[in-house]
Amino acid sequence: MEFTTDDLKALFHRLAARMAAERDALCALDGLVGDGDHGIAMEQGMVAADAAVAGADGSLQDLFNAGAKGFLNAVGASSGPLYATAFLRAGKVAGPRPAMPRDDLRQIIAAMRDGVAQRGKAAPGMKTMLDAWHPAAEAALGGAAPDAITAAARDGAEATRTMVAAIGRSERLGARSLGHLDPGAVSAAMVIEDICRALRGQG
Amino acid sequence: MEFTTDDLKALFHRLAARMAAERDALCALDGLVGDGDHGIAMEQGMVAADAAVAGADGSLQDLFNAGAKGFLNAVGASSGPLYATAFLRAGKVAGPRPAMPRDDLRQIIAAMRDGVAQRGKAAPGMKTMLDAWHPAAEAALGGAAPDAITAAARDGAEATRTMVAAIGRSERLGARSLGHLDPGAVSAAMVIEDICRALRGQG
Amino acid sequence: MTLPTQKLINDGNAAVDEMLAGILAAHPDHLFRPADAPRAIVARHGPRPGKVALVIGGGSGHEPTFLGFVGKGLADAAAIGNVFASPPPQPAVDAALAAQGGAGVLFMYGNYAGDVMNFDMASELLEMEGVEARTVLTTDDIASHTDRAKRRGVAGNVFIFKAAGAAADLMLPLDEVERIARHANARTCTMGVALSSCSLPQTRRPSFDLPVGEMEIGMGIHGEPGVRRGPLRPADEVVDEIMDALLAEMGAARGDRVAVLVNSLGATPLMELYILNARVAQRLDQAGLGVHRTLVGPYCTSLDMAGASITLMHLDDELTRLIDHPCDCAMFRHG
Amino acid sequence: MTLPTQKLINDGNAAVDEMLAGILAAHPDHLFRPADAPRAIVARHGPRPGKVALVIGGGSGHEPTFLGFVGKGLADAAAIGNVFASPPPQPAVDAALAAQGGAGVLFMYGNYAGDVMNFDMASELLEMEGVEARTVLTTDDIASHTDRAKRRGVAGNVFIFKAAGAAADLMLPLDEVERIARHANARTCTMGVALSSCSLPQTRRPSFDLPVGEMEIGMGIHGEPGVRRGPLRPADEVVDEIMDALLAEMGAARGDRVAVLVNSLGATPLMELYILNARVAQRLDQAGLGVHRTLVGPYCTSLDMAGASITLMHLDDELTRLIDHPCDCAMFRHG
Ligand SMILES: Nc1ncnc2c1ncn2[C@@H]1O[C@H](COP(=O)(O)OP(=O)(O)O)[C@@H](O)[C@H]1O
Ligand SMILES: Nc1ncnc2c1ncn2[C@@H]1O[C@H](COP(=O)(O)OP(=O)(O)O)[C@@H](O)[C@H]1O
Ligand SMILES: [Mg+2]
Ligand SMILES: [Mg+2]
Ligand SMILES: [Mg+2]
Ligand SMILES: [Mg+2]
Repeated sequence: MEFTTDDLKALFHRLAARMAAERDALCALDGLVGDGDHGIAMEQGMVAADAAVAGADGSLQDLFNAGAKGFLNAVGASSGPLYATAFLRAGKVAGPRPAMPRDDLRQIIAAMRDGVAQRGKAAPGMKTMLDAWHPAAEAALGGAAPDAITAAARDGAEATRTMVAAIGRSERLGARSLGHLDPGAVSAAMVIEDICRALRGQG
Repeated sequence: MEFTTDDLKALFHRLAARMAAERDALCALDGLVGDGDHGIAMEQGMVAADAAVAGADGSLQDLFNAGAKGFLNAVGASSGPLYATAFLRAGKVAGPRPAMPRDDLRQIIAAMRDGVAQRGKAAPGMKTMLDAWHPAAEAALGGAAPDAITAAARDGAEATRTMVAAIGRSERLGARSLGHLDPGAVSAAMVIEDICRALRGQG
Repeated sequence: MTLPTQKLINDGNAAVDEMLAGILAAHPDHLFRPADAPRAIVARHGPRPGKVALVIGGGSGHEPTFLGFVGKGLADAAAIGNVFASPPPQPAVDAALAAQGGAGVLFMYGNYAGDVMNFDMASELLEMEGVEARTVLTTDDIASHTDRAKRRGVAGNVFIFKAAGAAADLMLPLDEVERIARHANARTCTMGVALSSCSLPQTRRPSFDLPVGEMEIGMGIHGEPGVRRGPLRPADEVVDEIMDALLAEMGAARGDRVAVLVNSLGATPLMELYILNARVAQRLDQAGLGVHRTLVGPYCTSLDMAGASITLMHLDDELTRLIDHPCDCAMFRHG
Repeated sequence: MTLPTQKLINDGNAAVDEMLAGILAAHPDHLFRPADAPRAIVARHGPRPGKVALVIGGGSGHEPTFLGFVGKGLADAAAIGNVFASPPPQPAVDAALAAQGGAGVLFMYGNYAGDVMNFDMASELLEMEGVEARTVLTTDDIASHTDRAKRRGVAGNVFIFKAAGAAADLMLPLDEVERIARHANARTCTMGVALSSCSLPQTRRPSFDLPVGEMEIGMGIHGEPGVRRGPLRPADEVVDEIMDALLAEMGAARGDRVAVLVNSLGATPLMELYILNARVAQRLDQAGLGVHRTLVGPYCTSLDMAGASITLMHLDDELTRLIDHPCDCAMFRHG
């Protein structure tokens, strides 16, 4: 059973609902180390991406591109360029196909990681969303089971607790960022979890 | 035992201490129907009057005049002109004497009432400090015992609860002023109580 | 027991004098304080021989009202009271004597019992010095009384003082300046809402209790209770309630023009004020009224109170000219 | 559970767009919005052929920063983001294209990761349209990092934008405007304290927890935690801590001159700001520094946050001239 444009639309729809549900929790996390708006950015971004993707025709790449543009223009902030770049890279992997093997979602996860890394110029360990995307991408490329990829992302997010922020809004906190989760890593683990559901064939 | 300039200095000193102690309670009352500052005005006014009187030489009238000026210049507000006029009127009654019979404090109370009434252009029943000064003055002139004068002032203040404000800052409240004490009447009853202690020969 | 409110102050009793020191340090080109008059603030440019002196004043805690409106083209001097307390007569006398140019003094201030008593005493003292002093009370708060003459003066002060100050700057005689001041006041209406109490620097406690989820409608600028209390509603509904009242009171004809002030009571930031103004503009448009000028910001505040007021001045040709007249004050400039 | 904070808004998600509607309604003589560019605000007067376009921007919630500083003599346009969120590239491109006069574009904004990513994308898009775009980040918040290049841009924006805007208004070429912008930034230092959290219109919950009796020292303008938390202290002590840090950082010599900004983070009223300024003026006097100009008020806010910041710009002849250059913006005028 391949991953079709309808599946991609469903995925975006789920991500929008998920981020709406998690909005206040993500804002609260961002309030501790940042400016308190990460949940708003992720909700607005995914809702806009969902609307753009739902209204778009064409290939998987076309839909990813529409999602990228929708997310970016609705949000700006840090999350906007990061997720927009991630979706554009995902679109390149998906290509002008109406569907692809579900296992290609592994490459999608890796491409999104690459997009975040390239746009944000961060390295793993700097206490950013990359600390969820990077271990997930490594697990995905290494052939891990969907649940293991999800767990890798979640563990990566959890590990940001012990990191001192070295980039982004919380960088200036220094040691005061210790003990707190990075909100972008937490939301990234949720996004990855939903992609892994699709990889498992469940959505 | 006459009422001397030293007694008058002691009275002002006691009034200053009393208003300082009651400041927050009077502010809270004023917060309900006015602008929340009556305790501050009374404290600043009596403290300034006390300092002026303590530093002044001369007759009872000289001291009352110094107190009037001190109170007025420190306070402004509604209380300033009202108490300044009251003290000036009291001074006129006391006259250029170094001492006076204690019973003349009855005329002092009445003169203060007259000063408040003249300056404020209010009538009894309008829910102002006059509602304490007026019954106290009537009781004083009628020869009531000091405790009865105090009680008349206190009852008058208490009765403002049932009045709808017809003048001053709380006038615009209309029926919303019902059920609340007038802060100026409450502080007036305290002032009258301390004058009555002096009338009783206790200070 | 409630905890003290958070303020950047030293001693609450010294707040007004320290504020004045900070104002004089910030605005030496605009303002000065006459010798031996610690509570009188006078415009460096503006007062001059033959000119009516406009002297405004009132309690502190409303900044930039009053002293922020002292300057060339607006008020010549201000008398400064304690927080929410009319100044005593002396500062008003000091301000008037420093600003007067032989053509008389016009006192303007909001209609409060304390201010009336103190400024009237000041007028008597000036009379004894041979200086003629007249008084025009501002009474723009339509929520405060049905009888115009008994209403409070609130944020509309800005426009009313502005018109009178322009008239004085144009060297009109005292009769004319007084007439214009009354006319400006008669055509200015304000109504406000509060979303929180304020707290005095001396008490650092909320002056009254306003539960979260509620607002006070018709609130005065000293925390005096308003006409009623109700649930906090969306901005557009709040504006609609205020605009219904203002428009009914003003009775303007389609095609008439107004000046608008959307004012913060202190703690409400510009974002919210401009959201209110979006609806104000819609309502004026629907009513067929033209907007000549809109001011948005903290113009007449109530210490740290959250809330806002809306003022409309119903313009005519005379008021339009006066509102357009340039002024240069420490905290307000135009033209 | 905390109750929602009290705000005069309608829908939190619509707050920015409704605010913009209210701003355009209030300031039609100063500002307009190009067709199909809902989040770009352009000066009516200012942009012209041959002039470098100064385009500023960033998240909303800091009003009057950024759009209040768009006008003749200051910025030519602003790109408007969501609350506390950098605008995406498109509004920055829209603003730049509407304002540019063939002499290039200078983007100026505070140094935040999100703004850098979005404005860099905008620069790339402009490059493709054949418009040269340079960038100068403001980094005046000395509490935010020991390394100047990594610091946040906060209230010092006002002076830094002002200097660059004056340079552009004087028709200097892009190289010069950029040099001056960097120079102005290098000589501007800010530090602030917060006395309360702010709350976003969408959440209407305090973004962080700040117990009564405490303050956050070195607070950013988005509620980012500062360098440390400590007990709320008297105004003079707060000023002393900030001034010690600013003066040490600035390293000015006796006889040098500064421009001063005492800024409200939103809910702190003028009375408190001027009390702070009284002490600022004393400290500058003790340090032998002259005060060329003092601004006091809400210039760079953080929604409804209580608190204040102090900015010093260390002037030289060039910066003095530029700071004195006239500007006429909807929310800021000079000269
Ligand atoms: N340079 C970067 N590279 C990767 N991720 C980043 C970078 N900067 C910020 N982030 C991520 O963005 C998240 C914050 O996003 P958001 O709150 O939406 O934006 P903003 O910081 O602009 O308010 C952080 O938690 C972090 O995970
Ligand atoms: N015209 C008046 N005549 C008599 N008393 C008055 C009058 N106006 C006000 N008061 C008294 O003054 C009190 C308020 O005093 P205060 O709070 O010090 O002044 P302000 O109203 O200026 O804040 C009222 O409670 C009332 O008793
Ligand atoms: Mg954030
Ligand atoms: Mg009072
Ligand atoms: Mg008062
Ligand atoms: Mg943000």
